[in-house]
Amino acid sequence: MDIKKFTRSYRFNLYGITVLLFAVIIFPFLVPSNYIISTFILIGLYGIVCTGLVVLMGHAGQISLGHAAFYGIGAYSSAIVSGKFDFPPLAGVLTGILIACIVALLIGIPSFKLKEHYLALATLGFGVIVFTFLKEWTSLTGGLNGFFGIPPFEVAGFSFTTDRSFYFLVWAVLAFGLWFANNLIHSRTGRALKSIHGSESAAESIGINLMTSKLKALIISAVFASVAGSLYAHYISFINPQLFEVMTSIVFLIMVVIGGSSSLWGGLAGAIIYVWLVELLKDWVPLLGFSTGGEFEIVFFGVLLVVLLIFKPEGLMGSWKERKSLFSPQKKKVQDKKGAAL
Amino acid sequence: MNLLEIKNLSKDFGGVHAVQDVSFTIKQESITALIGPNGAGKTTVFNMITGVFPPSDGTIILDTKKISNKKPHQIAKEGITRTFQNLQLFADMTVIENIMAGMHLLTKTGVWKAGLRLTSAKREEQYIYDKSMEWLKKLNLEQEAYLPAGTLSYGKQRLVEIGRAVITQPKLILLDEPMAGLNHNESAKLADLLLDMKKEGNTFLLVEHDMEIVMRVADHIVVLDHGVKIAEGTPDEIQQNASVIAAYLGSEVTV
Amino acid sequence: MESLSQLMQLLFSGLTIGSIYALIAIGFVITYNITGVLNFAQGEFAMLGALLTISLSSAGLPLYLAVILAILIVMLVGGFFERAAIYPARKSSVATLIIITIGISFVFRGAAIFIWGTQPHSLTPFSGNSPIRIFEAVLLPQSLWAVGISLAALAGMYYFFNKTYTGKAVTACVMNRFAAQLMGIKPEKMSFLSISLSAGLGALAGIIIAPISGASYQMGLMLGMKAFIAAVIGGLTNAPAAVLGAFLIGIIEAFSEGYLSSGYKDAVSFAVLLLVLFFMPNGLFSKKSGKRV
Amino acid sequence: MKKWVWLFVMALVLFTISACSDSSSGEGDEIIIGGIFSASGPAAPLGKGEMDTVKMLVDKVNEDGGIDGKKIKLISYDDKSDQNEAVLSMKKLIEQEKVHAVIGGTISGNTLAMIPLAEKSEIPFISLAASKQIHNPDDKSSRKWVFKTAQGDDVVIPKVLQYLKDEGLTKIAWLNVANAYGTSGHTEFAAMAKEFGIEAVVEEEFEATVTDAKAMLTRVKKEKPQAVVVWGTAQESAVITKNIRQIGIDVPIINSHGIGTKQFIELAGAEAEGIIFPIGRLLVADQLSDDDKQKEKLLTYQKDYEAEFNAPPSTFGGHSWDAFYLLLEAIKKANGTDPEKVRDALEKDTGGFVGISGVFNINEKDHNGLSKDSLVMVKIKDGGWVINE
Repeated sequence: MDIKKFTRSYRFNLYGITVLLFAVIIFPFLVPSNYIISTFILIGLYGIVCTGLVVLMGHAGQISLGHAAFYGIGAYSSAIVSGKFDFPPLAGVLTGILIACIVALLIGIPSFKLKEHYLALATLGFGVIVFTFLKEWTSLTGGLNGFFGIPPFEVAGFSFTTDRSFYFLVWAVLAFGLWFANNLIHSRTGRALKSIHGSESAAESIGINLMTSKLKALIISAVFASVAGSLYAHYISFINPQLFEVMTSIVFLIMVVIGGSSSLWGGLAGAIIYVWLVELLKDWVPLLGFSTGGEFEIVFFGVLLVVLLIFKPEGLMGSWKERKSLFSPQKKKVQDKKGAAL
Repeated sequence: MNLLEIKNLSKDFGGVHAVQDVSFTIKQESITALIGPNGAGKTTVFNMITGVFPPSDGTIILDTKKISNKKPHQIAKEGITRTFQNLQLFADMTVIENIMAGMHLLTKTGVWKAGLRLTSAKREEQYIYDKSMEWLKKLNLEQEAYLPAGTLSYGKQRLVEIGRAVITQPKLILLDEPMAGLNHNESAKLADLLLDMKKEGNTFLLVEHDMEIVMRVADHIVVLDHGVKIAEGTPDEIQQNASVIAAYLGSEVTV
Repeated sequence: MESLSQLMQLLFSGLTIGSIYALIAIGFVITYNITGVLNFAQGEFAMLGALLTISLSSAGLPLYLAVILAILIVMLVGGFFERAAIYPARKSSVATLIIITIGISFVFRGAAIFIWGTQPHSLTPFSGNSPIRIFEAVLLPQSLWAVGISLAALAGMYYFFNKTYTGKAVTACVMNRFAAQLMGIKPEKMSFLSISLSAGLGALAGIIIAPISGASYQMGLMLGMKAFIAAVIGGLTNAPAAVLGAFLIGIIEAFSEGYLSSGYKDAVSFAVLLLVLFFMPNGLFSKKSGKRV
Repeated sequence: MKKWVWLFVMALVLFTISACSDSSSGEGDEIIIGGIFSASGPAAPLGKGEMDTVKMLVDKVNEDGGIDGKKIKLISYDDKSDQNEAVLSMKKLIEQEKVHAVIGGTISGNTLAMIPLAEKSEIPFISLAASKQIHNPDDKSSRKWVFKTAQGDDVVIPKVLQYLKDEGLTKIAWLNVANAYGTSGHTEFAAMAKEFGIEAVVEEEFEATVTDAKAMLTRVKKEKPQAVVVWGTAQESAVITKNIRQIGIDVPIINSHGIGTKQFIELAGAEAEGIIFPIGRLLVADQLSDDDKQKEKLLTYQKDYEAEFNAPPSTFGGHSWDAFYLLLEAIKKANGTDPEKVRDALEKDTGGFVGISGVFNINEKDHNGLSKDSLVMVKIKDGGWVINE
């Protein structure tokens, strides 16, 4: 038997990325609306963050409720480096990546001694602390008044000023991110991450260093989030700390969970569903006769979210791959532990 | 030639002496069995050797190198791998992926090479795959290669776990009750496999309750009771040892 | 003298808000231990309780009746929420369950805007508003209510879990689900009971704080978060410790506000949370406290 | 693979449907106005009234036969106080609904994020938020198409400072809520205080979710200020105001225009008595002298709003009233909805427009057009408001 059969899912994803690229290119010609293109810019940006989260959550099995912090680090690095100090935008992106890596290391080393709910809370706390920094360090970030006047993204003299050019940029980055993640999860490192998810003690017994592996996953996802944040800042040109609050981290988590974290495509699927559900509810809810404000959209969104997760607890893409429950091995252990502790 | 040397090993858990002053050695290309009644401290000894927790006292020496106090993944790197009493397979991964994961230490592709899929990464992936397939054939698991490991029968899951532990050709393999849950036929086959692998140069340390199997495969037996070593010797010697018999049958004899 | 009165003032403030956190935190602990769910919608029960009481009392009901009725309604809502959302998904992953509770909190918040609008509402204090002065520091009667009720609730919980049959059944369920089942206790029933109980506690917290800070549809989020921290700092599996944690967080907040700056208040409490998680993952009081609910 | 391709196709179909469904509009028989308000989320107490006001006014104008026989079509979205939703809504209004002008942006952050879109698409955009950056940015970026109807901090703060100066209260304590509203007020205050000879002896922040600020106020008390300025919106300001009195600080308290609702008086209870704050004339319309230019309009708005929603209107609703009628005025003057002409009319032909927030004198240099005379200082007395000038 040759390796062909083994790499089937890898090649399958590769075809997927190719089809995606093709679709991305023809899409603007089919749908000329700038509004729809902009929703896809947002989807692309969220898709980048969530693809990183898929590596961290779906493969390494580590939950994060603090990824808005990395998104914000990217956004503010770009804003400050290119908006305040007038360096080229690429320098801002790189600065963001660098800071995100360092911060990921600093938070990851103590956090990864924790598991599940405790890890979720630690990352949540980390998110709040970064938010406070962005809010209080007014001399650098402009504080709650926000930071405006961020120049458009520019590389090699080409400036991404139109929605359409930015759309291509974002989706090219996303496609690269998907390709990178696909390579990674079908490699020695990816298997090591999945092993940790499967059984930490067994992973250690075959020589996998839990801490460094988890850190790698965290750093990768932090870099993805930071790059997306940088691009976002250049796209929107005005940012303020409230964009990177805990709620944003929760939104990222929502996307990954509804998309399904065990599939490479879960992050992107979640981003599409989230953004379009919110947009479509804006049109649909008034049709049902509720015309007051957004409260009904919020209620409907909440109900749909709950219903979806009750019927597809592993997310849309997750159940398709017929994987077992995302956190099932750990979940069982929680109960054991609880039983024992009492 | 001694592969592993355990000297005066002790472990206290909050005042409870789980293991006390245990010493023994393991010879190259041998099968050593660690036996004793429940609660004798066998798994504790295992966990100390594999670095799950450090010994309270004493040393563990592998090939003249002191390995006590190292972390589990470092111990694996030194050349000791293990299986677990309650199966610890990567249930969501396929059988071949489980075996391939076992190759972690033999390979070195990092995040960047893997993520960008450089030629060296591809080459290494092919190597990992070939080698793993080879082992699957040896273990007679070829047909199940692409099934999720969690769906296999208990006996086959054991085999996968052993395959994952031996693929890196470690110096020493620790098997924690490998026969548990297997039927008579399966245990006999596994015993044959172990003997074959010994001939190929592997060294095993196993904890086992199935005395018939132990007597058949072991070259050397160490008996623990209440955390203390009470006997050591060849299967014949142990079978005749009075204190071993007392430890195993103690209560019944006195009653 | 001045610094003493400031110290006292900070302590009063800390204890008042701490007692609010405590009530919600007990709810967290009960829910977490019996269902294994970290309920992000816990704070919303406080919001519902406060706003319901305001509506009922402005409809002419006497305050005590409004309070009782509001608590009962919120308990029903909580129970319904357990049946509709938590129970069907109980076997899902940590992340999925977290998102489900967040989805529920969206529903509660949206519904609250619809019913009560976006403006804040007020509730008159339970007993007057004339401050009591101790060493020049000010203590409001409502603060005494807050601390008193939370301690009474804790005592009530203790009694319930250790002295009543139903309470013991719940405790048994926490200790050993399987054994409890053998004894004829239905874990499903306990899950229902525990969530409606914590909903009631949350509602009580909201009702107490309404005269102090007013009540609006978005008050639940931050209260829930803080109570969360409190519960974890105390040790997520131990109700009395969670109460201690709640008072501690209340006091830490008051002090960081009083001596540092209130902009850093949230960051300081989350930093404390991180320190506790990193260095004492079982909670500050894991060893000292004896019984757990 | 099939499934995700299917998903993608389905998504594509959905968008195409929603993209095409609205293309029927824009035929010139209607005036299409877009609205983006924060009717839920943290800014909801402001945005809800703005949204309701515009909806009410549109119905009213249409009932009266529209403008020159043309009906007005309002397409309004709730951005839920979220910047990304605001931006997407703006794009949708411009690209898909082909609106002729946009009213909205309840909060400054959302407005600032939407401005580049209005500028790029050349659509008149009237913001309801307060920040100075909206019409007079520090970075001098283009604001050709952007107008605003709220009194910015650059108008309100001098009013407050003037009051303090007149009363001889020069050593004050400054407290602001820790969000964009509070910090922008603080920035403006810090920049202007010296000019009026006012000094802040202590400056503090408090959270919008504050429940008890006595801890922070003990620090304020120590500095013995002659007055306390509290800059926030109703709920948190009520908590702070109560605490200031409870802790025994007995100096005058000046609040911001964010507390101009009955809820504040209810929340702060007895402690609300004597509070002074700057606000548009809407709140005290019935006390104005009959020769006041605004009086009639204020009373009509009050009456209509109360009839429709069973609650008194807020000054924030007043901002959207102004935006709506300013826009109508400009459309009338421009004889149509050509964006360029409407913009020019807004800038040149609306001088002296009498609105709810004040008398507007929009010109090329000032796209707000309100002066500090548009505000009055109001005192809370016996649970109501009285003019304090």
